[in-house]
Amino acid sequence: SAEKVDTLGEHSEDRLLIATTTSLDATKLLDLLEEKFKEDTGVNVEHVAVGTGMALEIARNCDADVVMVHDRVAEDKFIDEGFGVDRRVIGYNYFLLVGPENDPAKVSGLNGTAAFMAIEDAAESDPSVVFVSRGDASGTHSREKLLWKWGGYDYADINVSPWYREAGAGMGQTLTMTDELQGYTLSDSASWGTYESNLSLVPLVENDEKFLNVYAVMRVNDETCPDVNTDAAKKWINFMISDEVQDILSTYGVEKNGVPYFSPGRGSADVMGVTDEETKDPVV
Amino acid sequence: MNDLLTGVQTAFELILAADPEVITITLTTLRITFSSVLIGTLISIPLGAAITFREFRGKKTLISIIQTLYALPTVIVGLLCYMVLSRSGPLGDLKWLFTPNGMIFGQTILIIPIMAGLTIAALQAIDPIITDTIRSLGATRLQFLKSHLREARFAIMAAVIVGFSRAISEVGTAIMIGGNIKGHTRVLTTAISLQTSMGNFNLSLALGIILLAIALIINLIMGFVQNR
Amino acid sequence: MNDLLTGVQTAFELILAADPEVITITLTTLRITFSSVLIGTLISIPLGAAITFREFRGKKTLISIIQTLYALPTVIVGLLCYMVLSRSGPLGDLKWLFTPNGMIFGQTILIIPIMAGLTIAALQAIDPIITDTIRSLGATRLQFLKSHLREARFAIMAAVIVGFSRAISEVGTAIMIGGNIKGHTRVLTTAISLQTSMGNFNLSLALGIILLAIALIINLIMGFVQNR
Amino acid sequence: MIDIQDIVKEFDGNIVLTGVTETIQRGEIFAIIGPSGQGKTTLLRILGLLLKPTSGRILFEEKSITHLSDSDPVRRRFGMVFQSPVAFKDSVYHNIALGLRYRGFSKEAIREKVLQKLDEIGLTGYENRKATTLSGGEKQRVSLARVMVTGPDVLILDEPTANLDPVSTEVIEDLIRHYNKNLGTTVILSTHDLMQGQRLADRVAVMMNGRFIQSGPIFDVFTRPCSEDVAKFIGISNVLSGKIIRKEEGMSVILVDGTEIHALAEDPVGTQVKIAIRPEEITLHTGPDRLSSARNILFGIVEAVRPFGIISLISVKSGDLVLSVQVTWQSIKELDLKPGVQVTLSFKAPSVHIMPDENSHAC
Amino acid sequence: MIDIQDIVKEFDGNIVLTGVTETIQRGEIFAIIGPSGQGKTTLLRILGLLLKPTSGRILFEEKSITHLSDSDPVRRRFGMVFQSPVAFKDSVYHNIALGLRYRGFSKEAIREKVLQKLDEIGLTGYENRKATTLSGGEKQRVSLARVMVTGPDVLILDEPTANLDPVSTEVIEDLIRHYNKNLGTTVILSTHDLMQGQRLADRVAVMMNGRFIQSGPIFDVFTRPCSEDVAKFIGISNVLSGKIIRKEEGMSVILVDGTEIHALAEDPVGTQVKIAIRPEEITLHTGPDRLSSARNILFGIVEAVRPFGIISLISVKSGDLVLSVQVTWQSIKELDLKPGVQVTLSFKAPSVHIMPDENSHAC
Ligand SMILES: Nc1ncnc2c1ncn2[C@@H]1O[C@H](COP(=O)(O)OP(=O)(O)OP(=O)(O)O)[C@@H](O)[C@H]1O
Ligand SMILES: Nc1ncnc2c1ncn2[C@@H]1O[C@H](COP(=O)(O)OP(=O)(O)OP(=O)(O)O)[C@@H](O)[C@H]1O
Ligand SMILES: [Mg+2]
Ligand SMILES: [Mg+2]
Repeated sequence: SAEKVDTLGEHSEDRLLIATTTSLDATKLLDLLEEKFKEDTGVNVEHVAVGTGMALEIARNCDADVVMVHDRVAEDKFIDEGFGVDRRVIGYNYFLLVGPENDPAKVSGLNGTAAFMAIEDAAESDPSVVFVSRGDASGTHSREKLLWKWGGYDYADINVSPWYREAGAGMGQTLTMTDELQGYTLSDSASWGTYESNLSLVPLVENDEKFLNVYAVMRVNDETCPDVNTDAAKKWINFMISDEVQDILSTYGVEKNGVPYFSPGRGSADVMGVTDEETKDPVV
Repeated sequence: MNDLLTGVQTAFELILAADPEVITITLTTLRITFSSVLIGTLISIPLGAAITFREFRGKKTLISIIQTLYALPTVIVGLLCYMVLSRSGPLGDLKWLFTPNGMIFGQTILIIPIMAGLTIAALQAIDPIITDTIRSLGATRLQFLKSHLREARFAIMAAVIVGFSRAISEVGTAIMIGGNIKGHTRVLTTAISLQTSMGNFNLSLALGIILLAIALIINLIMGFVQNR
Repeated sequence: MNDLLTGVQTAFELILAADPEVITITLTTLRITFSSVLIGTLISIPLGAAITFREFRGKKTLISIIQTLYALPTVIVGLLCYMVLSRSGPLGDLKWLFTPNGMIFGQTILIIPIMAGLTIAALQAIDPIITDTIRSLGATRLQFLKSHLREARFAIMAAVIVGFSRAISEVGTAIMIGGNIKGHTRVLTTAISLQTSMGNFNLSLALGIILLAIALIINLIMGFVQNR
Repeated sequence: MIDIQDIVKEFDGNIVLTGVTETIQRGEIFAIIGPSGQGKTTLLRILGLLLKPTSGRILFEEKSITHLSDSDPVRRRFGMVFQSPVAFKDSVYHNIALGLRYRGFSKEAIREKVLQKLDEIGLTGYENRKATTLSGGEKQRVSLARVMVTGPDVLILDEPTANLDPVSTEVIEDLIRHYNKNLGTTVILSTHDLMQGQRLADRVAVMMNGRFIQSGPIFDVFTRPCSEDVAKFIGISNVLSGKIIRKEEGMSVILVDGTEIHALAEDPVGTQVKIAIRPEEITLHTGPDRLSSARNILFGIVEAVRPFGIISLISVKSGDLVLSVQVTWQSIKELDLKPGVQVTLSFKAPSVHIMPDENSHAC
Repeated sequence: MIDIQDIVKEFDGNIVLTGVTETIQRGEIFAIIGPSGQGKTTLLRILGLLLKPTSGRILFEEKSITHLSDSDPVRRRFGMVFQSPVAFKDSVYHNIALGLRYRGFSKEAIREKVLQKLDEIGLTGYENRKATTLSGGEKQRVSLARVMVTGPDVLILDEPTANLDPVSTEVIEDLIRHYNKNLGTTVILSTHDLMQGQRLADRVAVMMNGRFIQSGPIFDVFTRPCSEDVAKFIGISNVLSGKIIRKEEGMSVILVDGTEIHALAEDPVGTQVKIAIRPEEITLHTGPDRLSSARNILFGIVEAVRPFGIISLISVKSGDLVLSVQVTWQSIKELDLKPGVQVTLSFKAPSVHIMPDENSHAC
């Protein structure tokens, strides 16, 4: 893809910039899709992979055309503020709770909420039980907070507990730290897939409905940001929910990971708790 | 430790295989770094000279401020440049955000304080009698500057090396302004960060070794030029 | 641009409100930075002096290598130290990973090349006649060193300032080894990165301003000491 | 050509020049002598347009040059050689070529001039040597060549031969004279070598306490010092106090410590004066009294012999008077001079220099 | 005390010292003179243990000190003052105290010694001045004080008074003599001031072409130069070639350019020799022939008068011979000397210094 280096360093006219979270980027799925999209439409797509908060902030400053994240709460706020429009759901997977092989909190086999309660419970008495949090307001962190809430805890209390470590870092860094500390952490499955081989941690709770992780795409509102490449953005959204991409999703990662990184969104609206339109209606 | 060995091995493999992605990244790195060092030098040296050779109120304070800016975190520079280059910022019309030009802009700003500061130190270290001699030989302003730079060439070269090192090794500005876009604004350091965050430590190390190899070559060339 | 103003405002609010988290972060930063600068100085200055005043084969190459290491990306240092300090690494028994001690270790290694390199430059800039005078006055090895450091005190101080700046402003090593653990290993730069990634740009700037304020105070103190 | 008007220079509250006034003529060689730390270098640096005086003015060809901008072309008409040799970290060639490069000479012209200058200063073949490894004298010659090669109208030299042996000194002095005679270069120099001042200069000024305490043609200054300080500084070591007691054959007779001395003084009888006699102007004899045309003949006894190499200083006591006399070592051997030997001293009336009694009056 | 054995020093293939051998006695003052760039400083730096010779040895009290480690205590018995003054970026006090601090003296002891030394060098009250802003001569005195205050056994001085006026020079020379006499300090100095060499030194060596071409008691060297080069260097400017044609009254008669000159030469008749006569040893008269005991009386015509201040050099042509004669300005005025005037020259036979014809033989 060396030809993409523009010697003048300027944007070429038809260029679509996506602000996305690192977990999506880590699978290299976007690289593949960008090339396909270029072939189909001639539009150069580039993405910047940053934290969810920063991705949305970049979009708020009109510096991106499309946003792809996995944090429903933040997304809704973004849309309510009038920055995001045409949200579509592209696929999903599950967060997983990983921890040390000896599993001192005995969470293996429990459901999502119960597992978190078990960790809290064990940690009160067993100093070897540690939970490491992303602590970076990412989609993963958001979900973790929700899980504590669903378990009946006040996050403010959890947050100051001695066994609770706020890493304030990306998923990879957090996993590394959890491994070193032999603690528990919540991970997105894509990052886990890329990191797994370096770690002694094992997945303890998987595919739990409470761990559902939905990836969405939306474009930046051209009314607030008149300069955005709306045409290409719409094309990209439609491309993402197209059969072509949805088919790719259903197999992408099998080679490397054994299972696909994502399940396609099409036809799974009910699993994901979204409307059917959001998974398949092209934007106009 | 094993990672280190495989890192070295991977580095050699990548170099020998002329991995196209690595080549692109390396070329982008060189282009951006050289540009920012060049522009940085063209700004810092006259700036440093002006501060050194002029007397004005607050000179010492200004030098202290410049030295303070050595400690400017790269992310902060990145953030400030981001704000300036953002479409909603004052220079948004340039459309430099997430482009190599933007990165050159940011890195230039990043290295100016330390290059100017070290230039001031280099020029201040020149024996005043040399300055007197140059003045009394009737040098024009430009000749005055050239003769001083020549006399302090080792220290000036060192300032350039420090600027170059800072530019090539920093990641905060590059990622904030460049966005680490593959094939476009991905440079060695942002690639290293990415590989590290993906747990590919030996690939990170391999890229790190390539970066250091570049720095070593530049240093040896500079050393060679100095000794002539 | 607005962010900049609110950043400044936020910085003042944080400082005035004596926000406990900010205080903890700042104290951790100071503790780690000062420790690494102190240890770095104690290593770099004798090292730089030994290289300057001894004649040996490969001296020029060694200096080139030291200069090359200025370009060592902080993430790479972080990665290498991580490998060393990791449970499976050679110094795993120290249990320094994700602790301030580990960060001091990493930052010390990070700043040694540039501090040693600038020390060498500072000492080499001393007029040889000064060295001759010191030798012929019968200085012991330690007195020899002390007199040279005193004579080059401005440049040595500058080396320390550069080391300090590099330590306080770097983030790659801090995050790799420290892990940015809240209340434990979170320092200003890692907090800035975190806030940036969370999109809290004005909070980032506020922390950046606090960091620069610290650097300014240190610089003014050093400048004051220099002028005495 | 150069008018120095009441120049005062202060460094951090320390007044170094207290008010220097003098006019230097086009084409003259003007030497400044004076004890160490009295402001010679400071004045030369002001004349060389490198330092601004605290007050006072310098006029050059009737125009003030006290506050000249750094890029004023008048600068190029001045050349200054500093007290300590200056070597750029470069080849000797580059060191000498620098001023020519500034003036935009062609490569060939520079080459020719530099090589010729190297020859003149006796350093042919040194062009590729690193200037910083030169010996003290070599560096000083290179410093001189660097300035001379630009052919300035005004050449300012601060101790130009302090690091040079007598032979090299002669070469440099000849060069200076050559520039002065043939190119009309005005030369202002400071020197600690009084002989050099006398050899080279048309006029000399004595700097003491931050001003020119005396200035004039060299003959005047060296024969008629205006105060005891000047007299001592220029090596007239026999300075004595006395009073004119009468006039005789157009001469004054001065009573000094009980001895009558004849001198050519204009002052009226009764005036208190200081007199000075150079040790080398006193002739010393031994053995039987010898006839001499000298007006002053004293008898005395050798008190001490201070052998100073070829020339020795001998202290002779005559009555209450103690005089220093300069003799060669041959004389010491031939006359077998040692403490206790009886000797005759003679000196002519014109050898007795008269100075006012109080320093302040004349100087 | 110090044995210099065949010292050779090479810088990048450039041989600077070609083999210096000499023994310096405890308590003597040994002066090195010689043209610029001949290796004086290089030798002194080797003696000062700052430079290793390429070959050869230095023995100090019978022990080799050629390859001394930097921390050897013997170093502290040597003190060296460099040709260019050295000022640390510190107060004058600190500059002078440095060597004492190295030696661990108490604060009070240091204070006392430093203040005393400041007084001796005439810089009382300068202790808090920044040494780098001192005048050239002040810096040189501080450099001297810094070394002298440590009381070394061997004091090595490279042009110690090059930047000093005559009065300060005398102060420093007195100090050097004082150390030498009262503390038994061995002093090795280089100087461009031949008079200083003669005033201070017991023995002198002439360095030329990287070795001591002649050395010995000052009287010997200054009266019997071993070659024309040495003769010229020490200021004997009348160097002439001749041949001993006969012996007469125990003296040799030498034919020089058709003129017969009487001299005290031991060499046999027929020897080709060089002779040298100091300009100051020739007496000049005008008017009617005067009686003189001098063996050599020549008649001639003044060719040129070169006024060198108090002393002038006059060229006189006598037959084919041209001689330089030194006269005072008084004589010039009194005798009205100018080109064309007929004069008589006289000089004694012992004033004619005989040197072998070929440099290589004696030197
Ligand atoms: N920058 C300065 N700051 C303070 N004092 C100074 C400065 N420069 C010179 N002086 C002082 O001014 C006085 C005159 O110095 P200057 O160099 O003019 O003397 P000088 O007559 O040239 O002496 P020398 O014969 O020793 O060279 C000295 O006492 C010196 O210490
Ligand atoms: N480091 C060096 N590298 C090369 N040549 C040198 C070095 N040091 C001295 N020389 C040369 O060696 C010769 C002797 O130098 P040295 O300083 O001993 O002379 P000197 O007799 O002291 O002269 P001066 O009277 O001018 O001080 C000079 O020609 C000088 O250029
Ligand atoms: Mg001076
Ligand atoms: Mg010398």
